[in-house]
Amino acid sequence: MSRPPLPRIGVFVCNCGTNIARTVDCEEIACAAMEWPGVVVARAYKYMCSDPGQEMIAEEVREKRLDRVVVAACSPRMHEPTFRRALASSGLNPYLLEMANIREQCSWVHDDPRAATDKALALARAAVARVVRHEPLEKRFVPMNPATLVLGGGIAGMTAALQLADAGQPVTIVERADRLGGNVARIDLTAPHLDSARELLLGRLARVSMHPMISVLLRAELEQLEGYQGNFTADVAVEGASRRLEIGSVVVCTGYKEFDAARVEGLGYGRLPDVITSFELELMLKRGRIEMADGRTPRTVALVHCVGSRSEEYHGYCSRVCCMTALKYGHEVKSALPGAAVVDLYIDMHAFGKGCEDFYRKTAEIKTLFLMYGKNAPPVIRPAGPKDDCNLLITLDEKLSGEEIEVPADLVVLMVGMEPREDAGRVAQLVNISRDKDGWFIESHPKLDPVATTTDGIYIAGACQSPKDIPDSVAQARAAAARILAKVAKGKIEVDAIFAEVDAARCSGCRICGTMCPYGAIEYDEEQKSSRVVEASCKACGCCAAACPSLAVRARHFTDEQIFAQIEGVL
Amino acid sequence: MAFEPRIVGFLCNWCSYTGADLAGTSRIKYPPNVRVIRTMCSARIRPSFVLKALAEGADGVLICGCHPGDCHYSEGNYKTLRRQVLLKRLVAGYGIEPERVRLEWVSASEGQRFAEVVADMTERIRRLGPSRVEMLPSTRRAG
Amino acid sequence: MAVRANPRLIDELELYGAEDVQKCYHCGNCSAVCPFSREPFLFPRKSMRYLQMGLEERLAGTLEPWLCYYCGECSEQCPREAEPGETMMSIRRWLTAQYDVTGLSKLFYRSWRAELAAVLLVALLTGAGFLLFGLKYGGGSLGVYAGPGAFLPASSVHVFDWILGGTLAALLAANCARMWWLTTGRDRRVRVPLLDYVTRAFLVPLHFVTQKRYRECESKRPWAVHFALVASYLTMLVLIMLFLESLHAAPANRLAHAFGYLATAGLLGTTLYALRGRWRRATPLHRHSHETDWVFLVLLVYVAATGILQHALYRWFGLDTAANVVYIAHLMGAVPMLAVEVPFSKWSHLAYRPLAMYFADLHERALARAASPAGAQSVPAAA
Amino acid sequence: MSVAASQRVGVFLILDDGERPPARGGPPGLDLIRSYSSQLPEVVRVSTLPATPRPDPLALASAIRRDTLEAVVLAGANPGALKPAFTRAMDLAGADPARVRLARFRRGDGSDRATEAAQAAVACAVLGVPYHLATIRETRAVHAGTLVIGGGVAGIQAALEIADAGQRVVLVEKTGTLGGHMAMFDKTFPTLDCAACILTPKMVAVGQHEMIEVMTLSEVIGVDGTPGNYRVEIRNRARRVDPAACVACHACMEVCPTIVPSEFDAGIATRKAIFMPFPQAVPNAYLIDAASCVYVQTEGQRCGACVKKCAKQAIDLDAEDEVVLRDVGNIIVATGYEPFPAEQVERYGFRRYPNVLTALEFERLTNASGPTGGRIVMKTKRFNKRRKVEEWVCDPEGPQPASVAIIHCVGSRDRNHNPYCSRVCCMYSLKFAHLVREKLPDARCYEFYIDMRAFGKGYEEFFERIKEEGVAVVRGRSAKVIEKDGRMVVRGEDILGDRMLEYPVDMVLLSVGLQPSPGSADLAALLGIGRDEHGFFRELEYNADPTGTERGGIFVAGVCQGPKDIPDTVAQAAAVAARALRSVVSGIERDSSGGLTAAQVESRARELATQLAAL
Repeated sequence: MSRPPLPRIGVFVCNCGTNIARTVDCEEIACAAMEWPGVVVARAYKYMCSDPGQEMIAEEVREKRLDRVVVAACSPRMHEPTFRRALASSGLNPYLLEMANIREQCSWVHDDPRAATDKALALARAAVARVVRHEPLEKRFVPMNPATLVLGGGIAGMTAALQLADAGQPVTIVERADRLGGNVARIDLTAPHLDSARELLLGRLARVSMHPMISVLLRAELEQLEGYQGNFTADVAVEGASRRLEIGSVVVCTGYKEFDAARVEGLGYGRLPDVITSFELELMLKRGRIEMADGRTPRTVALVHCVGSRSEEYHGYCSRVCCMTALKYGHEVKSALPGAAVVDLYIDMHAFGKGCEDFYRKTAEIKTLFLMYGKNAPPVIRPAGPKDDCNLLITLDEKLSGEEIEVPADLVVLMVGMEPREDAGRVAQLVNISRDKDGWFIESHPKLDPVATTTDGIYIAGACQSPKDIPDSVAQARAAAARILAKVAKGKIEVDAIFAEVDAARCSGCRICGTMCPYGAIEYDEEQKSSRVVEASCKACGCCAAACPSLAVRARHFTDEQIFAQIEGVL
Repeated sequence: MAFEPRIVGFLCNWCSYTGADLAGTSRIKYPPNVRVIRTMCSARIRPSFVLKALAEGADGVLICGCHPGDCHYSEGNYKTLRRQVLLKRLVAGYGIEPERVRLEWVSASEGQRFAEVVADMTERIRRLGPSRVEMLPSTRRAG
Repeated sequence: MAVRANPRLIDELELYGAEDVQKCYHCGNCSAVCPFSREPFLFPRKSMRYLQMGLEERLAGTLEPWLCYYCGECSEQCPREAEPGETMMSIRRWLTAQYDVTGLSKLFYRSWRAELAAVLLVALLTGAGFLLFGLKYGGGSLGVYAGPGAFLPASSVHVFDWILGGTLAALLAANCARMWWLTTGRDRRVRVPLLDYVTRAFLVPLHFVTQKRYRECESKRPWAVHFALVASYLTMLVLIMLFLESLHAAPANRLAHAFGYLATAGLLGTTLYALRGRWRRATPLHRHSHETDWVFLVLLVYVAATGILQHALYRWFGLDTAANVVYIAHLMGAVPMLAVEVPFSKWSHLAYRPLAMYFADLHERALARAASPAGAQSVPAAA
Repeated sequence: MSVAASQRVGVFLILDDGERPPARGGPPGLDLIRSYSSQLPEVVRVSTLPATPRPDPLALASAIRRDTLEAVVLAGANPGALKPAFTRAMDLAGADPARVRLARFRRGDGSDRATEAAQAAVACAVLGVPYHLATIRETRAVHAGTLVIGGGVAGIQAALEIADAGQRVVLVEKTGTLGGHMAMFDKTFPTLDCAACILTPKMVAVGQHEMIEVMTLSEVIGVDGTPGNYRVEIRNRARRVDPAACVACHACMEVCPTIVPSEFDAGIATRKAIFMPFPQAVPNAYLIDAASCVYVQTEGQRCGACVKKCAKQAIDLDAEDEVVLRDVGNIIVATGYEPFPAEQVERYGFRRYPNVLTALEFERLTNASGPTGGRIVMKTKRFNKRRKVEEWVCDPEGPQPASVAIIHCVGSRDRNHNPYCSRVCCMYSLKFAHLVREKLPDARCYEFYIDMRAFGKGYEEFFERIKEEGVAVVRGRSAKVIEKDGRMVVRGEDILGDRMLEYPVDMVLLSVGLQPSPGSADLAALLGIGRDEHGFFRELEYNADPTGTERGGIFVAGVCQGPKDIPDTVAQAAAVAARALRSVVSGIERDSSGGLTAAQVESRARELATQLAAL
């Protein structure tokens, strides 16, 4: 392992305002760096990521003829692309960059300036040692298959499909159920404008069914997904038979399922016949019969918010749509049963959308009784006694009056929250995306990139990412379509330059690497008696490189030499 | 001066490194003794990396990967787990306490957990004292 | 033990004028802007909450509505136009009905037709009664207004006044007792020692006469108007109950007359001002008018106007017959006004408000005593 | 889901709120809608209903039975409100309860266009065909360029999405830099990553993108053409500094004599007449504020000092505005918002007490790149020698507050001001509380709220965390900021604690809401798109098309359509980009924004009805 001759390294330390500079002495790092072998320039600056910061790097590269750059700043997950672009703009291969994460993993987590500066020094030193061994890598382009697979035929899936198909691109919708429409098909009216959900769906449904560019596979399930962005092969099981689809992108719109209300003991769901879920009320509304189990018309209807949501015991998150849905029920019950009283038990009223606060006020104006209960103190429902003039009694600690009260009710509707579908884990594994602690799919960045995932070519939209109402799902589905359209419009996609390669001369042909690769990206050449990596399928995990007994596999950009140098550097 | 352990951390890019970043964005404090090296997957971590670190004077090595079942590359972390068993035996064979090499699962949403793992590891190594490795045979194979 | 909520109480209160209370979403704005709202009496939000939830027993036991003077600050700044001021007003009407032992109040407030009918009935009975009395036991001739042989001798009317006053006072006293029971007597959380009842009793006349709490409102004008009205009314009451005969005496009692003029001017001025405000809906107070408010104000103007008219006809123009006719008309207004308004409607608040201040003071002391360690010790000792 | 042709349909025209049933004639347009409805062959009965009081389902049932109606159409501004009553009535009458259909329209002033649209909506409902399906129009030959109005995060995102697809974008921004309000923020909730870290790379990317033409200091002053082919007139106000030549060296600024409050710093710091809004501004160059420049104001009589100082001769004080034309296929409106002017709520004492700050002021105060370097300080009195007056300034060395109160819903959820919820204030208030606790661990911090609207991904968890950090979260929007014994006191009801609070505080932060930016009325008129009752641009359909407008090829994104947070804004901006890309990639502009006559829609609906029946 020989050191390359005379590297010319530039070290750039970012203050990040005071984010880094408050705990880490950036000037000290810059000074120390000047002493390290190969470093010809080291500078600290307020915001390295800013235009002038990037300009500074590019200028130094040009002026000092730098051939390696180290940026000590935030996490490479944040700004590595930015600085790679800066290198590229100054004519340097972008892979000749190494970042030292002195913000997320140093200045933000340590209080002692001395210790933090020492750690930052070590990290920067390691980066310098590593960057010496970097080599210029070239990105490659692969063709982009314009076809898209949409997983899930709910409102998000249909919207994404139509958006793509209207742009002239072929789409296949894979839906597990025997009909399209998802959960929206189960509701009658939408909040807050009381529009017909049926009309909304019927329009989409008609267009999807009549669209020449969309094919719909019902009772179908994705079985396997292979390949890489722009060039996936999907195996879909349709009613027992397997079909193979060639596609370029996947939009996951698998939606949600409702929380099982029976899990909350005190609400009596499943035990008390007149305690029903919101979806059961929707069915009653569609049939025009809001009735108790014995067929009588309820005089008081109670709505309980946050069933399974915002609780320590079940789901900590807010399900985002239930408040408005409950207000909608307030209107609907009063419309169908003008004499009935409506009681609404909530924690905080989340009426945040356009027109929603207005809707909340209107619901109050028609004399809905709003009762506030505490988080983690759900109301308790029990059957009323023979002397009571009602069917059920709800006990709760009412927050706005400070009174422990009981409320008479004939019918109780539980506003069940959303949770990930049971098969979300399987889907995540199939398409290779991650899930958060609640089981929702994780977007690549909530603000920068809310529809992409950690796997290129796989997008998420709708409630499978987190609870969402219809407009937000529609917007997200279209956003996913925008990403795909952008790639399709270009016709080709960049493939990351980082992948593994086999040195045929060293390879003994033991084929251990092939058994390790989760993507089947390693082929065995019978003639040469050596293994070979299919670059486009390789995802650069480096598992093969770690396993190769003869050190014939090189994980580009994560080579043994680079990591050894880094180990020496941090110690 | 009190003994400050030097620990090398190998973190997988998708879960643990992101988790460590999350600890940062959440400003969760932990001891500064771990220096992190990023790999794409915990399965990239060749046992020789660990030996190299110990040979260079590290008092401990922390390997973090995704939770079983969550690996970005499907099953890389299982491979890491299998290697870990052998690695510990190997390390013990060199006369190094096997506790100095630790494998933990930290997901992208577990910033708090990462901080706890680091704090706990630092404390344990501190109690164990400095590594007594004088010089190990180089694990590097010259090209 | 949990209290039972009643989602339908709000419908009942609507009849008393609480038309907007359902709009309240409990931001707490009103209680914080209210200059009177302080612990342990936080309002108007909390009273509104009891109303919305239908906690009837709690609502009937609240003193807070009587501590509110409807300056309108809360209604003006209410983000949801839930009209807290008007709601408090409506609760006061409802409370008046709750205190009333006869149940007539409930009838009058819920139906303005019933109230109007009652007023008319009493007016007709009064008119017929005085006419019969005048013809049969009085002077017999409408042509004589004052002196011996007067159609309605002042001494007889005076007796009638005292009988009427006594009856009304008895009714009002019964209502006040019920108010005590609902707000203080049955409330186990406040234990008021007998001594407090005695030593703090001065608060009732103090507040009755000065209305001093009203002055704490940001705008002083409503207090001034109200004070003028009450002062005029009281002056008139004193004049009629004690000096009716000297008012009627042939040689003019200048002092009594001077007070009479002053009081009449006060009554007419303030009531006309109030009527104009209600007509123009100038302030939040005037934006909502319950039918009973109109009945009350119109009666007051009518009584004041006929009162001064009969005086003028006799004193200034010497038209005895006309004066007598107007006098009967005056009584036909005054008697129903007093009979309906004092124990059963708006006028009763003259009694309830000072009483509420008195009770509130007692509550405050009792609560403070219970909260302090010394008080905590003394409670078991008392038990 | 299909419709049989022989159906007996009853149409119920529902009057608007407060409208009474007319004896004769009726409100504008209503008669025309009624007569049109009754001539449809399927319709056997047309009746008019007031919106309130709610109709009794039993009475409706007997009416349905009397006319043996098989289907019912409810038509009006908000027909859904009565649907459950009719569904029940249909069931009671023994008819199919699923056959209650809605025709939603705004009669408005009874203009021909509104009436035509209303008739079309009724026809569609009678035939059981979704309105937006029957009204789709297609335009071919779409111009490939896209105009984006507004250079905030929404505009930036939309522009990048489109440009990354290789399509040309013109980005028009009113101020001198891209970035919008987001560039002013310190941290973003709930992850607390810094706003600049997210935004500045995107700003740089826009500035450098070869497919994006950025026009700052510019405004759209005219729009002509049809969906897919618009010609836009843009006025570029003179920057007076050549951005290509300027190296941002500060020399000009140092000599400039004029000091005015800095807009970017929300007025808590000052700038010169020649200035750069902030160090990361894109384009990264100085500009001259004509309104405060002595040279411009005196028409060249005085000053001009900066010109001499500029080594690169980049300054041209006599430069003039110019008007340019651009042809585009789609227009994306992303004009954002302005914060609610807090002085309108007098009781909070904004402008009366120096240390009552609005949200944006605090964002700048706590921002590491702000005037105090991120140190949270109270304003202190300082004598201004130039103007010879005492003024309140944020001194980086100034005293720090020992207690801070944060008041939610300032100007929001309030019928006296903006009745809607501004959607972001709860979360940014929690973020402020966190920043206060983080930077001033000894300071007490109170939050006064009504409902804590922590609805997004990770928001509820953030709320829980703030509570754990020791912030006193009080339910009860505090009512008043008063002065007592020389200290500011916040008075409010603690509803959950059943107490009246009077907290003495050093600093009050007002969580002001968002409202439409001042120019949006003019822009709406210019573009021919609608606004809702609060002044935000109106989307075509709340659920089906949350980003389309009444004019095809014009879309809205971000807060100008309604308050929303950054993730939702970014998602919406990307969604709008998809709409633009869709037409550019396919060459077909497809919209259902109207423009067809009722008869045309009716005949298309009949066609569709048979097609739908076959599905």
